[in-house]
Amino acid sequence: MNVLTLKADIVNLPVFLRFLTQFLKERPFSLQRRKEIEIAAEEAFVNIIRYAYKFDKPGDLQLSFHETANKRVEIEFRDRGVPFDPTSMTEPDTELSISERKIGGLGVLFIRRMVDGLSYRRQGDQNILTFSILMPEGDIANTRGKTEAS
Amino acid sequence: MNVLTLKADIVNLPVFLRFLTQFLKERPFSLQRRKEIEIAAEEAFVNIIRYAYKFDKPGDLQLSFHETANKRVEIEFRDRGVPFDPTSMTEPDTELSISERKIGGLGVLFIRRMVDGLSYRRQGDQNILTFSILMPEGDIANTRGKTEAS
Amino acid sequence: MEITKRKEDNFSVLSVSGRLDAVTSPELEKELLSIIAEGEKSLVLDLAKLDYISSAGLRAVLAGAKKIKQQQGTLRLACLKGVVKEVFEVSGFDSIIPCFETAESALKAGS
Amino acid sequence: MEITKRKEDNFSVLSVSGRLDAVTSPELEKELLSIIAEGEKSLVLDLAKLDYISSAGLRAVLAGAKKIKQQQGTLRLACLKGVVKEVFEVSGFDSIIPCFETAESALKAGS
Ligand SMILES: Nc1ncnc2c1ncn2[C@@H]1O[C@H](COP(=O)(O)OP(=O)(O)O)[C@@H](O)[C@H]1O
Ligand SMILES: Nc1ncnc2c1ncn2[C@@H]1O[C@H](COP(=O)(O)OP(=O)(O)O)[C@@H](O)[C@H]1O
Repeated sequence: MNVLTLKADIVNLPVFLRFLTQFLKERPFSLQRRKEIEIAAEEAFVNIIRYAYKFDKPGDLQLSFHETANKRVEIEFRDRGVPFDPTSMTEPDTELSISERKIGGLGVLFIRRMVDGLSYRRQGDQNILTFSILMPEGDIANTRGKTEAS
Repeated sequence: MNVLTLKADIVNLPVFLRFLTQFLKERPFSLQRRKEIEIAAEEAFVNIIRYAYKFDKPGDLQLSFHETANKRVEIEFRDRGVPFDPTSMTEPDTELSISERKIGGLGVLFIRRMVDGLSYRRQGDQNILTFSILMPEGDIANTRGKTEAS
Repeated sequence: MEITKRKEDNFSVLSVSGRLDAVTSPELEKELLSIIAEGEKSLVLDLAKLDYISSAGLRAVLAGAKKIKQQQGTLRLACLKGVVKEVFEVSGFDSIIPCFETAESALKAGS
Repeated sequence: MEITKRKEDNFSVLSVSGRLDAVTSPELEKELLSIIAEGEKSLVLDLAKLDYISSAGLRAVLAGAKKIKQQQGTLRLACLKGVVKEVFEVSGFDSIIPCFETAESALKAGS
């Protein structure tokens, strides 16, 4: 399991997303699927910055990347912000007109729609949110472990 | 400070080097300088895998990336392997003939030559090796924080 | 993210390429609101070359759509595809902002 | 890392492109040792397109140079540049293995 620990700051969004993209590229995900996962990951990351550490000075955000034995990848987000369980939220009404429609509420919706499994637990002072994503069949073994030009 | 924690396994060398390259690309290093730093980093990484955890099962390797206030970047390697201080090694004789020349001893030499400062300390059960690298003058502010295609 | 603008018929057509994420989207929102503040009433957003959009990008588009509506103008979307199309569908934005297959059809459609 | 081979005069010329690091170098070492085991006595390593080399890469080159020397053959290097040249200089390998500016001059040089 590879773990990336970053300050919960928007300047680190590209650092995280590039790392994630690289992790996904080493596995047989399509470009479309990679982008879907990236969207969900961005929403979770941005919410931690925006809400979890709203009342605190920005803390750390710990991101883990893991391939399970049963052909899934798991991406785990850990923060020490206010307790928040996105799996228990009600979804926004996506059928309102343009003037009624409020800006917002879509981040959690996208997370739910884009991943195959979502679980939350609180452990001590940590929020632990885990994306579970099915790996498609396919063999890109020859791109694994390949190093790249500087 | 961004921290990457990886299993000390050669399959993670590309993961580390890509992350490092990205970190360096966001700062005004030339391609030549980036490659020199990458070489030093590879040598340190490989030595930890090969020697630090020689008698143990492969442990973690913690890599920190940090920009200091005085225009340096620091790359720190932490492991829990056998104590080893590369700053106190004697350099290999680089003037021997082809048959006398032994294969090896170059990793630590490259580390020393390629970085601007090298420091080692032992803390508890950890080896902490720190590269210090001068940042060149230059402004690539407009490439900072830029996000990249999937 | 890059925005290019052109005038066609009575419309301003904005082509957005690259990525609309939490880092880049505020720039689009600013651009949209400033064009509308200058009096533009007919806008087409051509997203043919947009590779990626998150809720931050939708937020920028919706902010523009709301603003122009207040001034009795219209904003139309063109060329949604791939994950961009999916994001508009999941959010339901594709049914509150008129979407067209091509920039041409967006320009030619009656109001 | 990619190796392409050609025969020229009495030499086998191996062009190595990409990266020679701890992951890719064992492949070059294997290739060199197998060519030498097949009886090749005259080798040129053309490194014009090599972007990166670490001590693992040098190890592969030195292993080849030692092996061919045992069989009274020669290994020559061509086209060291940038960080590749620097690595050969720092290690002193540039003075124990003959280096040439171009693959041609490596082929034409007397033994
Ligand atoms: N990590 C978090 N910590 C605390 N509250 C959160 C977190 N993520 C989301 N929320 C709450 O859930 C709401 C919905 O979030 P989201 O769906 O991303 O939409 P938006 O951010 O646009 O409101 C937020 O407004 C916030 O109140
Ligand atoms: N992280 C480490 N832990 C323990 N011993 C090490 C470590 N790094 C290097 N060494 C020792 O220093 C020696 C020189 O290392 P190096 O210069 O990289 O050359 P090589 O690996 O080719 O021998 C190694 O052979 C090993 O004995």
